[in-house]
Amino acid sequence: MPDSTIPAVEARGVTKRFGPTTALDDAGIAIAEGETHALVGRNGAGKSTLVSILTGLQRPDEGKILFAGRPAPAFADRDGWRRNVACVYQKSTIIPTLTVAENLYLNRQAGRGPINWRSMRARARDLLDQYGVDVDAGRLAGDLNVEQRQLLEIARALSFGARFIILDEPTAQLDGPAIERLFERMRDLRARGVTMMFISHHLEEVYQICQSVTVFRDARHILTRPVADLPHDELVAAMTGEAAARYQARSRAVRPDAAVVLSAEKLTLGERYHDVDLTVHAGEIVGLAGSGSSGKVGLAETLVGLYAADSGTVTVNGGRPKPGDVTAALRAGLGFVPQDRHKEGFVPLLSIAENATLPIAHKLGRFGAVSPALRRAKAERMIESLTIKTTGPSQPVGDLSGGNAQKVVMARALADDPKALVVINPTAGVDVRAKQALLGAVEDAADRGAGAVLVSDELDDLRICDRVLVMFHGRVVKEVPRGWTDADLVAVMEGVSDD
Amino acid sequence: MTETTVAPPGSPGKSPARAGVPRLARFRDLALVPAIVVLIVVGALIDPAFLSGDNLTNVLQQQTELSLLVLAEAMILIAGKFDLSLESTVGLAPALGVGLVIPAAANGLGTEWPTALGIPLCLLIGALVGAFNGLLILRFKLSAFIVTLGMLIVLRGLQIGFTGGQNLFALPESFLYLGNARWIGLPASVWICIAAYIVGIVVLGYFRHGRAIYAIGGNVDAARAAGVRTDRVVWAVFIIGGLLAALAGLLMTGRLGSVAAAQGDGMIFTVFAAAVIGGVSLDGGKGTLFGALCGVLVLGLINNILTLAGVSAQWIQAIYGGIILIALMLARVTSGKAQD
Amino acid sequence: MTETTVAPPGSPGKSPARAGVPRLARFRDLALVPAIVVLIVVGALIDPAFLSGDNLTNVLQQQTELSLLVLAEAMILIAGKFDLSLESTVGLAPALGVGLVIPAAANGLGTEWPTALGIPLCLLIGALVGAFNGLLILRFKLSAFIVTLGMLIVLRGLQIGFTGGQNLFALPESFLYLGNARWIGLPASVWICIAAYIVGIVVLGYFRHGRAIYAIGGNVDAARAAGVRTDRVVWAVFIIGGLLAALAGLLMTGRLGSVAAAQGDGMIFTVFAAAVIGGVSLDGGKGTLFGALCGVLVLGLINNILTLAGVSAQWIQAIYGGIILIALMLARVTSGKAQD
Amino acid sequence: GDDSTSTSAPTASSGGGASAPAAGGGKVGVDFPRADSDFWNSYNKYVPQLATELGVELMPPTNSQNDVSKLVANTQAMVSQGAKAIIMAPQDTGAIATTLDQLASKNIPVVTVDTRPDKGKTYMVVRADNRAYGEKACKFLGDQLKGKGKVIEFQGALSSVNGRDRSEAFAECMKSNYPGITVFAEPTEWEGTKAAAALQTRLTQHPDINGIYMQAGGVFLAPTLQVLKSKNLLVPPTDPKHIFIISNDGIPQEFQAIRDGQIDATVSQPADLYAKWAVSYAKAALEGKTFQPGPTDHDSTIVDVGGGRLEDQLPAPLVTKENVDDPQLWGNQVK
Ligand SMILES: Nc1ncnc2c1ncn2[C@@H]1O[C@H](COP(=O)(O)OP(=O)(O)OP(=O)(O)O)[C@@H](O)[C@H]1O
Ligand SMILES: Nc1ncnc2c1ncn2[C@@H]1O[C@H](COP(=O)(O)OP(=O)(O)OP(=O)(O)O)[C@@H](O)[C@H]1O
Ligand SMILES: [Mg+2]
Ligand SMILES: [Mg+2]
Repeated sequence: MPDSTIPAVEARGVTKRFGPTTALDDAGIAIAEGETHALVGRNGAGKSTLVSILTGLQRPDEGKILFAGRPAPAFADRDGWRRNVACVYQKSTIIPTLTVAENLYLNRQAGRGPINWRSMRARARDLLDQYGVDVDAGRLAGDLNVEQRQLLEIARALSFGARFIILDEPTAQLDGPAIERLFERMRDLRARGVTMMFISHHLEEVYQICQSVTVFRDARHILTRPVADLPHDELVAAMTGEAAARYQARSRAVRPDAAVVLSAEKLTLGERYHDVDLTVHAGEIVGLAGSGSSGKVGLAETLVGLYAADSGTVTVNGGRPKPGDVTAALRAGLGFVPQDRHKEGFVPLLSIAENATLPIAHKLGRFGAVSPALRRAKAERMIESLTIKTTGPSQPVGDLSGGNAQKVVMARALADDPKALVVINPTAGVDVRAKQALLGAVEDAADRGAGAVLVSDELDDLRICDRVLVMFHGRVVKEVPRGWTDADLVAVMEGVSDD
Repeated sequence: MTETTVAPPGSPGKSPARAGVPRLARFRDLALVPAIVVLIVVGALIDPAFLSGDNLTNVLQQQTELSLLVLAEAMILIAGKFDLSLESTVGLAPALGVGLVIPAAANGLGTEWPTALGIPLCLLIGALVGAFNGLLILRFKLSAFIVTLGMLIVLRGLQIGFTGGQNLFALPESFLYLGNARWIGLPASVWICIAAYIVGIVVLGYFRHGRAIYAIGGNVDAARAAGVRTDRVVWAVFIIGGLLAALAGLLMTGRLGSVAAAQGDGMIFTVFAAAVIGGVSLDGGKGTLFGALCGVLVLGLINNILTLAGVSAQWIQAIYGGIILIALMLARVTSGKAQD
Repeated sequence: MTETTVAPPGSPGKSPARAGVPRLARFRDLALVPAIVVLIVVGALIDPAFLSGDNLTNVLQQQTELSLLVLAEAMILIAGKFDLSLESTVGLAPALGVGLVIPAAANGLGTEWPTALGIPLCLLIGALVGAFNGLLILRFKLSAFIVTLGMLIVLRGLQIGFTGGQNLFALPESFLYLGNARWIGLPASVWICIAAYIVGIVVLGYFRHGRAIYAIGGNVDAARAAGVRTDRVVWAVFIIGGLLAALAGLLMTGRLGSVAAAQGDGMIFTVFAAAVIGGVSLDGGKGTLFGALCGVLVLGLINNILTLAGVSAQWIQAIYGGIILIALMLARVTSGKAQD
Repeated sequence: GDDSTSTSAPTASSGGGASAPAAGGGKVGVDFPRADSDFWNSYNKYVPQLATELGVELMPPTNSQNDVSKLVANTQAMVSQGAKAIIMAPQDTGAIATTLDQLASKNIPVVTVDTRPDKGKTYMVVRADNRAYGEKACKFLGDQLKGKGKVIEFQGALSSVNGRDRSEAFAECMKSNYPGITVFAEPTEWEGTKAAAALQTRLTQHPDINGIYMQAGGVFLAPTLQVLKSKNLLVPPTDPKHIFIISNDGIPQEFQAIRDGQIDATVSQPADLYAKWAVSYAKAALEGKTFQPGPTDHDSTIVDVGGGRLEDQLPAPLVTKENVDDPQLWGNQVK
């Protein structure tokens, strides 16, 4: 047989169970030498589980893994695995308390002898330069921003010299330009003959960078096809098991005399943003865009009271909640979807019902008591309206897949029928159907007369906005009305537009 | 109605499997009940005296102070914090409360405030200690472990300092009452304990602020982002913890008839053991007060049975520790979950 | 030189502010050095005898056992675990080691193994205790806190059990040697301690397996993904911890001339205080052995100064605790970081 | 004397005699205060031994590990199991009051050993006078040092009554009788390490220290000797550098140290007599006997310490080089 027909990587008949959960059910994948292969599927389809099996972190219950036709190394042979496959995992494997250099050379800082820190830092600098990563090797990894961490992970993965690299949702936390820089790098690697497996919920990215695509659904392999032969609709249908249309942003007419439900005046916070003015009317969705460190998240977090501004005022629904006091802002009629759902979004051990009703607990009973029946009823309505996939309101949120957990966070924001919504990156890491449900929920709220601020790194999300404020280096530099093209907006965000 | 919640037909096995989890979590509360039953049977076999009302009442009464401390510690642990200083509050609060009201001749401080103030002072001191701990931990952002470790030493030191290490036994009658009275056939302290646990279980289960404690322990950032005033709640938990410790001290004072200079010394290890055996996690957000109470009962029964069985003095400590270790391993095996 | 740490021109504010951190982190190691200097000055002012070589040697020698325990605990904490049972190993290991070699008439176990085996046995027992702790924690996935709390009780109980609670006085000469000998003007135990710390600092700073401990404490999944055999490393840390505790017990036995039934009792609180004051985090992955050693010295100097100053017995404990609390607050203020 | 200790029951209560004709017999419960010191271990061994000799039916002894809560729990358990009399040694003398009242209300006589409860009804207290220990130690050191010098004192825990009694008596006696002696009182919490550290520090600060009083030989003896040895201060009494040491407990190791000239004296706390008279009085209680204050037939005196509470103050002999080989000392009977 000619070499080219032997896949560079193959998984055959892999089954993996976690207790009663079947994460992979007789699934497989074959990736040809030199191609960039996409693996897509809804949240919880088993993608990351396959990754951990392909990288030797977990042992499959059944099935086998082949690299270039040869059986995979023994389970305990970590070095053997690492020569075959490198990986940027979905969950960060950066150790925040160690320096960048040490993270790069973790567990191989030196041979037998003692570590020579100076030479290790030098090697690290070389490596980082080689991949064009601009961070100081001596910094603590915990102080890096998201993109820098991601680059660090990629540089580390590549440094083992493996010819096969897995990237599990590398773009979920990156903004547009960073994603472009990542793709540049991937194209470059492909040109050097490196095989890649790429996981993402952004299907456009799959079309942009991959040659073929495998779809998993409910722990099973559904199809593998060259990207060129698979139209967008069919891909979505394969993922969801039903035909679906692309999300269509609704059109709204914001009445000019509509009440102002959320506003900021001359808001300034340290180095993060300066002199920001913002007005949101009832029934209006205002987008906030900007590249990394533009200050958009900081601004949004100030609006909800996570930070107190150095100067300036925030008005919510006509009132002035105490700066830096989330409770006051929420009581004033605000709903909030935080940036990082794992960090600020939910309490994993508590049930959906409790998480979703946390801000309105005081309305679910008298004298501080919370009626479980009322809470349950409320939660059931939320589950229904946001189509959360769950066994019931008493399921702990920690057991939900990412997209469904994000819906719970949205449910929490909407729980009190807020007059104003502040929503940050609501669709990060959620699958295409969940994304539609979440954006739909924001639009529904606007239709009911709420005003919303939507902060997002994804241009697609911003299409539901009536206008988009673009921030650059902590200032609002432009207001873009509906009907923008991606290129326009990116140009403003990067500070290269000519007006 | 259920259509929306049920997984689409294509999803195999997954959803039903998950449905089991919350139910199992609820059972975890009852995990120690079989152990308690076994201990009661073993106790009855070892000595018929075990099942006598008197003996069982004694077991309950002996555990009252411990159980109040465990109640306090369990709340604090669920909120994701730590308090080692409770055991010294058990000594200091009544000592200071008594010292302020009794004459200097009886080792008092010489202030001789009205006797009626004794008990309120004692409870107030407990609450103040809790408030001070909370202040250092929340405002100064110091580690709870190390703050309360420091306070443990300071409070005990203060007690020895102003009593000169003397036991205070010239107690006002009011101090003795609660530790000794019997109401409807059971010691008053047992009733107080039962009441405290009922209130605790109801508040932590069905009240907004109680649930907030779980939310804070489970993910403090999420709780804050959801509008919970986290610092205020945690502070309240520390204050209530101190108050309960002072109450425990009061009961102990009454039961034993004096404030010993070493009152409460060394209890904190037992408090943690009971809480953790009862399923409360040191990581916060996990566990129930009912479970913690079961932990207390298990330890109390083991002690009582070892005493009744007349285990040799020489080996009793090793056996006691061994039983605790085995209980932990069994809890691990039956719950099937890694501990934390 | 600083160019590389400076943020690229486009990114405002954020990077330069953060760039300071690693340098500051390195300084954190030295955070206690000023405190030590202040203590030395205070000591010299209080009593001229303080600065005498003899007194300083005493301070060092008195801290040797504590410092070995802190070394062990710091490693275990950095690896993200917990060991409360070290203090009972300090008693059990030498007691068992001695018991196996001395005649039954001198309260031995009656085995009367060759005397030369005494010290190896003692160290072996320490290592075995560590191995057993590790086994329960890693294989059975039990909580380290609660396993070692159980072991603390069991080990102390075993010691009381088989010695019948007797102090062992009839020690082989070899047991006395290390705790008493002087090498080149300093007590042997001080040299041993210095050597242990140097080895520890070098291994944790410059060797792969040492760095793996930090990696595990920082993020155990990431360490595993990087090919660190996490379980093996943590197990080794527990074993070395037990070994160091046994060594500390050996030195203490030699220094005090007997194995007391309560040897090591209550030390664990001081061990934690020293480690945390020295900047070791209870969350794992943070802190250095040098910092921990400074923590030990601070506590030792405070003790020595309080003794020299002749503080009244009645108030000494409160003052000691108060100083620790203040030290913690100062450490917090100077480092500017929330503790954990 | 020989005869007195071999007397089998406390018959010699002056003017005493059987009053209530209650039937003798019944189980006697005993709680040991701790099992981690030589003194108490000896006591723990003597009790069952003497109970057999005296024909007393002893329940399995419990151990309260120096924890008054455990003592209370143990007592209650023994009552549940049918104890008719109880022997205990409450190390915390205040915290036992309520329990004593409860036992009194159940007509269960209590003999306490070593400590006198601050409050509550007891049938008999069997103890040597701890204040006398402190005084004896003070007098011994004062005389040896001829009223001049520096003395270091290892105090027990201030929170224990025995430590407090010894400390107070020692301090008062020193102050009134030997004002020329400077006393350094070191708080040790009964811990050998603390004593060793304090001794090292103090010897550096005051190299001319010439007397040591340790309140418990069991914990302080070995560390003290070890420190002195390392400083080359373990020299015979004839040497001017000699430090006079008096200890407290009377364990065999102290006797050996006296024979070796390393320490000078100890106050022997009579573990055997504690056990013997505790059991005897418990037996007498079951037989319904009562006692009156006055001298006994075993070199001791029963005193009324207030409110009709009786205390049999056993002799605590000072042991020096002269009498260290007396076979009657309990420390010489331990095997
Ligand atoms: N260690 C584990 N223990 C228990 N269940 C697990 C574990 N890892 C994964 N699962 C479960 O297996 C299923 C597949 O998870 P996996 O992480 O592979 O999904 P995914 O396709 O990567 O989803 P996403 O797009 O959200 O990242 C999920 O139901 C998940 O809850
Ligand atoms: N100076 C700072 N101090 C503390 N946290 C900061 C600082 N700057 C940024 N952050 C954190 O980074 C996040 C994003 O910051 P910011 O709002 O400044 O930029 P952004 O435009 O959202 O950038 P990015 O796209 O990189 O997230 C915030 O949630 C905040 O927690
Ligand atoms: Mg995934
Ligand atoms: Mg962002």
